[in-house]
Amino acid sequence: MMKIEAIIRPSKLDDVKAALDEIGVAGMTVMHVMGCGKQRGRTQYYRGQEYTVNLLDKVKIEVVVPKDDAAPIVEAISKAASTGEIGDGKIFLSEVSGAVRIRTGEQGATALR
Amino acid sequence: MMKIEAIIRPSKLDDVKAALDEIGVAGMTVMHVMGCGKQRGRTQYYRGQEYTVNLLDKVKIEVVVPKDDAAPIVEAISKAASTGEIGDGKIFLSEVSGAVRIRTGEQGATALR
Amino acid sequence: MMKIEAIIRPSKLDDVKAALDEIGVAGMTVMHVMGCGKQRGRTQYYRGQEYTVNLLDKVKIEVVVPKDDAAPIVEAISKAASTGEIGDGKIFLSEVSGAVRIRTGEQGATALR
Amino acid sequence: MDRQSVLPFSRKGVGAVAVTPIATLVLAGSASAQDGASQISAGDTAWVLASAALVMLMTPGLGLFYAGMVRRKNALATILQSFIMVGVIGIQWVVYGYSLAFAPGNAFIGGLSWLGLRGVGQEAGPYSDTIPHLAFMIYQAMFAIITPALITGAFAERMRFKAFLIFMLLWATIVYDPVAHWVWGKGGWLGAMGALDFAGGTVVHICSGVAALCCALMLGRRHGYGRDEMMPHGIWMTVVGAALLWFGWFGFNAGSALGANGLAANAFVVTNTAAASAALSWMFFEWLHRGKPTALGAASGAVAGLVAITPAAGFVGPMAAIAIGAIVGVLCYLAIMAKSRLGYDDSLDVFGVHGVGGTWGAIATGLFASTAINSAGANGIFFGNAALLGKQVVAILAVFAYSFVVTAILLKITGLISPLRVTKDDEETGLDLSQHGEVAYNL
Amino acid sequence: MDRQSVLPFSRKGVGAVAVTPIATLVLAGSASAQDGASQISAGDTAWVLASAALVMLMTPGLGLFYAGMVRRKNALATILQSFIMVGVIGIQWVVYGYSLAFAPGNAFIGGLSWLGLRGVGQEAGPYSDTIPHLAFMIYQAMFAIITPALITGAFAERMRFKAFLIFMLLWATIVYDPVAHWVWGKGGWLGAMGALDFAGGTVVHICSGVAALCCALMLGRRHGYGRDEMMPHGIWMTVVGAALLWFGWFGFNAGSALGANGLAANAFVVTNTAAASAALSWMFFEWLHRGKPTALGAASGAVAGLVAITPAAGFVGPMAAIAIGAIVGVLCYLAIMAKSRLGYDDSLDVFGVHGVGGTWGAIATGLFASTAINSAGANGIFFGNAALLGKQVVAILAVFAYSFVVTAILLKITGLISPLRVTKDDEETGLDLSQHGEVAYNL
Amino acid sequence: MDRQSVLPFSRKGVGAVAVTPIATLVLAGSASAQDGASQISAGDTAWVLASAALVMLMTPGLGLFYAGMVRRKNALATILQSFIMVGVIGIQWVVYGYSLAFAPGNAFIGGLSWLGLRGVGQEAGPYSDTIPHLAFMIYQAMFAIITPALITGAFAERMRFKAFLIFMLLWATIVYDPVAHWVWGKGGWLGAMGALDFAGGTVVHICSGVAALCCALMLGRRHGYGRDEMMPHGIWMTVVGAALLWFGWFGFNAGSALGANGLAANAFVVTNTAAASAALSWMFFEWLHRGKPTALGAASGAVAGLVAITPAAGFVGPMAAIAIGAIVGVLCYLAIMAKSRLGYDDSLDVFGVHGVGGTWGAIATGLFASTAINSAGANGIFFGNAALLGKQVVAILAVFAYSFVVTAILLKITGLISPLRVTKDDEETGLDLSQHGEVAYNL
Ligand SMILES: Nc1ncnc2c1ncn2[C@@H]1O[C@H](COP(=O)(O)OP(=O)(O)O)[C@@H](O)[C@H]1O
Ligand SMILES: Nc1ncnc2c1ncn2[C@@H]1O[C@H](COP(=O)(O)OP(=O)(O)O)[C@@H](O)[C@H]1O
Ligand SMILES: Nc1ncnc2c1ncn2[C@@H]1O[C@H](COP(=O)(O)OP(=O)(O)O)[C@@H](O)[C@H]1O
Repeated sequence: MMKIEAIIRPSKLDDVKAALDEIGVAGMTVMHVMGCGKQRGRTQYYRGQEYTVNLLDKVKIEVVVPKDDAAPIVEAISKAASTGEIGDGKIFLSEVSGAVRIRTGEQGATALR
Repeated sequence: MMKIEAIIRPSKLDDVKAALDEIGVAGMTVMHVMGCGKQRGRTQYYRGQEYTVNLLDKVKIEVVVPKDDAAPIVEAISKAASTGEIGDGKIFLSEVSGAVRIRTGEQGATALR
Repeated sequence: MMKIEAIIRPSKLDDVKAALDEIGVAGMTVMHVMGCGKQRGRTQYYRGQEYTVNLLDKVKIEVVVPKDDAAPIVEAISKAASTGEIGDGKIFLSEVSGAVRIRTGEQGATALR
Repeated sequence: MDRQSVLPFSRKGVGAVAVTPIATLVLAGSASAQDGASQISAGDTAWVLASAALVMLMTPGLGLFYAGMVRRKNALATILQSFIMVGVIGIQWVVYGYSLAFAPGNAFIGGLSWLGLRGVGQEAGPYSDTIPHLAFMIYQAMFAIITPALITGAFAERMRFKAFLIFMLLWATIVYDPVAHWVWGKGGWLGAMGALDFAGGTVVHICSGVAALCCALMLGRRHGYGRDEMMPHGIWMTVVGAALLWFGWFGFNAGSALGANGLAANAFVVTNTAAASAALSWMFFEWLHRGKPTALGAASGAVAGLVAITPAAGFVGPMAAIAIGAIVGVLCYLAIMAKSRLGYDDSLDVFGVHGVGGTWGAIATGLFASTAINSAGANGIFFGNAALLGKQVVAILAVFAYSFVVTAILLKITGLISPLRVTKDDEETGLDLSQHGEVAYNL
Repeated sequence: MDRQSVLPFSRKGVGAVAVTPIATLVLAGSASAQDGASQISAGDTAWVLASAALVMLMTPGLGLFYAGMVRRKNALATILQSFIMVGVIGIQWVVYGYSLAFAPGNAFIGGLSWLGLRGVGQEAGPYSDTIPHLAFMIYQAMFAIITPALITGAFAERMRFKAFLIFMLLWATIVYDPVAHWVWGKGGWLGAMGALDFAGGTVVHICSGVAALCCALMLGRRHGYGRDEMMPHGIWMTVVGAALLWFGWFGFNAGSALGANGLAANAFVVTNTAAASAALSWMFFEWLHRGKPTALGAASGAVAGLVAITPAAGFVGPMAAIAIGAIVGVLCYLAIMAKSRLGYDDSLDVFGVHGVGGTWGAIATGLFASTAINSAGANGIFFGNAALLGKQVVAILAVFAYSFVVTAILLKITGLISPLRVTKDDEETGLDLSQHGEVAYNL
Repeated sequence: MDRQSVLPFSRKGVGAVAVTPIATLVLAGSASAQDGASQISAGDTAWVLASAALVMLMTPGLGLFYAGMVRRKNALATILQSFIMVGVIGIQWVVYGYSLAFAPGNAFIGGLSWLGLRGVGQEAGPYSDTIPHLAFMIYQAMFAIITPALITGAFAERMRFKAFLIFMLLWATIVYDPVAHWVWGKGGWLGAMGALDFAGGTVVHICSGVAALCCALMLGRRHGYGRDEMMPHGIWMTVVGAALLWFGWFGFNAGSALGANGLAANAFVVTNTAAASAALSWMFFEWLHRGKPTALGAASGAVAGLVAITPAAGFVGPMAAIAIGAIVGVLCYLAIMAKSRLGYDDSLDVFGVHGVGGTWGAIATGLFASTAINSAGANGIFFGNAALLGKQVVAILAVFAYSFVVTAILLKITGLISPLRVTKDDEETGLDLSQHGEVAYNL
């Protein structure tokens, strides 16, 4: 199994979810994160003091899927999350060696269905 | 070493922590996440508009443990987090190749003790 | 590629970011987490009831880097995040098998640059 | 004619009103005397209207005070339980509640002669010569509104909204309205007996506090009570709520003088003093007991002080207020400590603060009252008159008994119409989503 | 001389003022009569000043009400759009707005004789014999402030701050000031015709509601409207905002009696009653329609009720208020349902609540008004006088047409100076960061 | 006798009070004249009581204003530091503070004759003929409460709670009470000299602003100051706090007329005008300087405007208020810019806003004051009288010197009893957890 971690713009979450839905990925876990990278932060001002906050609001999506499903899913996320502007984000892939569905105790890829 | 990631119901956090405590797992990292899967979201209403929010509040627990300890821990979490209803969550296992305790610089499994 | 996950004190975030900057790590993803471990929680009081909350505010930093860069980065984080007191946190290392830059579609280590 | 030509509105004879059928209905509450307005004091009216506005603000203020103490998933439902009381009792009161409580009746209940505010008009009424009867009515409405809202803290985080609405309407009608009549209505037996309650120690606080205890016992504990950590989700909000309560309480107590005069000033001063004193005494006592002075303690203490001074505000002086406040801060803290021993789940300590604080306030009135403050009042024990304390105790016991028993009955009746509690699953999800399909925060 | 020796300040003849050039300027607004102060009523003045403070609080209260309904990234910008109106119009009004609206003029606009408050002093003015002219002026200022602030809900989350400021200044000057004159100014044509608007149903609510509709249509929808979930980021805040609005509205309506008297008490009572009634009717109607009673519904209903009773508050009784409130709760709910069909993006439903609610209130005044409540008013249809309703309809139509057309023109003009909307990117980032370089929360 | 029979309470001869020993104690503050109540004006009393309530609300409002600017981990502690002042000084004032400040004494301090409010009763006192002495006392109490609360912004996020309490009690007693006497007490030397301070520019703002500077210097900077980003955790809260301050400030300034009259109306108007003007000037100046108009700037500007108009409110007209506000917005902004150069850590800019703003206000009074506004005042330079400005400068210098030096001494003394600052570890953890064992948010 593979874990796909996608860090995307918050405004793209709805689009990415819709894209995943379309290709039949029903389960995922989402969290608010802050990212820094090439994208420049917005400057903030507090009583005339400047702060350039380069931690920007991002959303991270984690999906664990059978190994073979990973490629099209990465594709789909990539397409849905892209604006072409700096700051679109990254997708990371890593191996997952086990999965359990707590409710049923099912293990492995069946736990993901 | 293995990393155990468990996505559970927020209301089960206290139970899971107690269960982990009991089998001697002292360290863990916890975060608020939102999950979507088979569990249906609650419908929300704003001035008569319906929104079915299918991102539900969940809690993710991450524990890194020596490889051999993983199985009983998964077991314990699984038991403590289960209600038998859809939405109980998932546990994922993956390999961790290194660990450092920042305070002491200890490395590997000793960093976890 | 390696993923470096560092769980640190919130008050050390600025220092760690500065340290990473210095050694040329530009991209990272940061999130608020709660940690429990050896560090004792502060007791809280609500109308005379005592609660010892052992989930403490921590910050988790995730950086994905080419394998060879990992060691000095771990070093740098470790140094910047350390106070010598219990609760400094942990750094975990794991393998990442793929990376995509959403904006450009670049893959692998080039996606990280 | 525009507004300007209306003002200063000269009250000429009204002339023949064309009475269509609906007119009879909508004019209820307005018709009577246009004359006699001359004795209305603009100053007194200004103060009572301002006070009514202040007391109105207390109910949403209470909503914040309570909402800060519940878990995030119930925050909105908790505010709403207070907010909606302004709606429900706001209507109940003008339709029949005011009549039941204040219209001419017998010793136990008012009459129906003021149904729909018939005869309650812009001229002065029987309860004050210097303010419009409508002003007195709406000022009293705000008391009728906050009293049931106070109870909501007892069953926070678990009551079904439908059952809540039914119960509150019944309770306001069958508990509050009669008890208000006993104490403040013309001919009410407790008032006639000589029990003193300046601004609602028995009527508002004991009455709601005891009902809260009954609710806590009958609804049972929240799931996970004693096991899960049920920590307040936003104490800052509780402190702000306490501040709004304090602010509004000047209207509650000083407005009860029904005029802008020396007595109002006295009530204002002792209100502030008792709140200050109790905020400190609770905070310091907790500091001694637990080693930390808390903001929640200071806020809770302030409210306890405000509760305790309520019945006494028009009868005692500022030094007595310090004593009353200092004692109530410790008393309520101890009462809440005792609760956790006894094991019932009065979630936000309504009995511990309003029941206990109100009782102490009523007793303290019997101790510290002085005719030097209010010649139309009475002396307490410290001024050589033991009789008053006896009357105060009778009033306390009567309200305890009546409120507890009738609340229990009304809960039973409500339970026949709708389950009182939400399902366990809904409770775990939180009332915001399960009862209202909303959340307080989308951060 | 210190403050104490000043008080009670005896008004001796002022004597020769050394008139340096700057003195002429800074004394504008103060110079005139020192005598004649004797007829000022302290009670009436106390009430009007208190009311002015209450109405001032409504504008930041509105800011909270609105901010709770937007997404987190626009929360601060939304509050600021209300808050800054107190600044912008606070100055505009004393410099020339008050003069345009209330100084002697013709049927359509006031004059320039009170520019810079020249001649508006501590003595009574032409609009009231019992309060200082300055008190009347500042009370009216608060109405002039909140009216444009109401509009901001229509273009929430997308208007450029610079364009917003320009537009608002134009709008206050060219829409609000004349319309206020029509209805309330001496000689204003709607007032002279006999249309009744006690506290601003047409002037404040219809006028702003219609302008809001125009803004929503001309600025277009938010990006992602209909596709993204644009959920309120903090309904608790909206409820608190509604509570502050309710509280302040006592000043808005009961203060419009310009005195502390029976009429003020009546306005106070019907204000509370209509708000209560509409909070319930909206909530129950949504409960029927969607299966859940919501806090947002109760809060929205309360505001709708307050809007509807505004024009009627000094002319109708409490039972009429129940009807007015009950109807407006349903009407506004339906209007908002219709909006989602029609597809324009009046983000926070300013037209649905203030336009529709204000229109209903103006009509209801033509139905329920009675000279038994206010002998200087008029009877409505239910009291046998059909003529009033006709006048009300004329007033409604006039304000609809004028506000819509002129708002459109002013938006066009503003658009020539600055783009009305922020860029798409800035909209996605949120106004807080893009317009103001700040965020509401750093949690 | 119940409340109803009490009202309208007829003041018959009080008769023999049975004087038990405790009676002597608790009656302090009530005993004296029951007669002479006839000259009390209900209208004036209504306004002063309402104003006292408004000023009370300012202190928790200030708590919100400040709390929004600190980091989340200190939010609750920051609110509490304001809130608890209502408790601490609320008691200090009635026990001895009022006597020290206002009882008959010498040029520098009042006497002890009103200890425990002995002789301060429901009848009029020496400071006003038309309101109860108790009303004047409690109105002044609210000023005594907010003044030390203002200082808390200087040492936010680092002072030990115990040391804070000790210091504040000392400061109120040894700095505030005498300075209030100098300016407002009968015979106070600054008042006698003819320095004008209508509502507390020197007494409240300069006095607290200078003390704040001293605290910032003596406590030293927060750990990480200049290195860590110490961003406000909730600017929305700061804006709401500013709105509550603005609202309450109507009581602060217009209430200082001690009656509901033309002077009160003037003070009300200039208060609103100066706040509006300064909100705009700060915002526009920051917009020019940094390229963004901020909500924090508008809110800070409003407060600066309110500060500056405070001493002048009863002596200047609305056009002067525009100037005073416009200038103070820029002045304070520049002062804060300078601070970051100078490197001391006045965390929430108390000196920059209250010290600088109050000083400008006192000077501006010497420029713009006119006897045409207040015949019992004096003319400023623009009206041909240079003498006033000299007196204002003397008052400013005296309060600067006294407050700075004595604050320094009191901090030293406090430091002997308890360390002034929390430990570095506790500071990093945050005051909420380390000092109070609580957190503001459990989201
Ligand atoms: N090496 C990295 N490890 C982890 N997260 C990263 C890394 N580089 C970038 N990110 C995440 O991806 C986000 C987007 O990266 P950025 O460099 O700004 O734009 P882009 O991906 O378009 O080049 C960042 O905000 C951060 O959250
Ligand atoms: N493929 C997946 N990858 C990552 N997280 C998942 C995945 N499937 C489910 N989850 C997480 O598990 C939670 C529970 O899943 P759900 O399907 O609702 O119930 P159950 O696990 O009982 O079948 C989801 O809310 C989501 O957070
Ligand atoms: N086994 C573990 N798995 C995941 N996270 C852990 C583990 N042990 C500790 N942590 C994280 O590291 C933080 C610090 O650990 P702690 O034991 O308190 O101090 P130290 O690392 O200095 O020994 C914890 O709060 C928790 O977030």
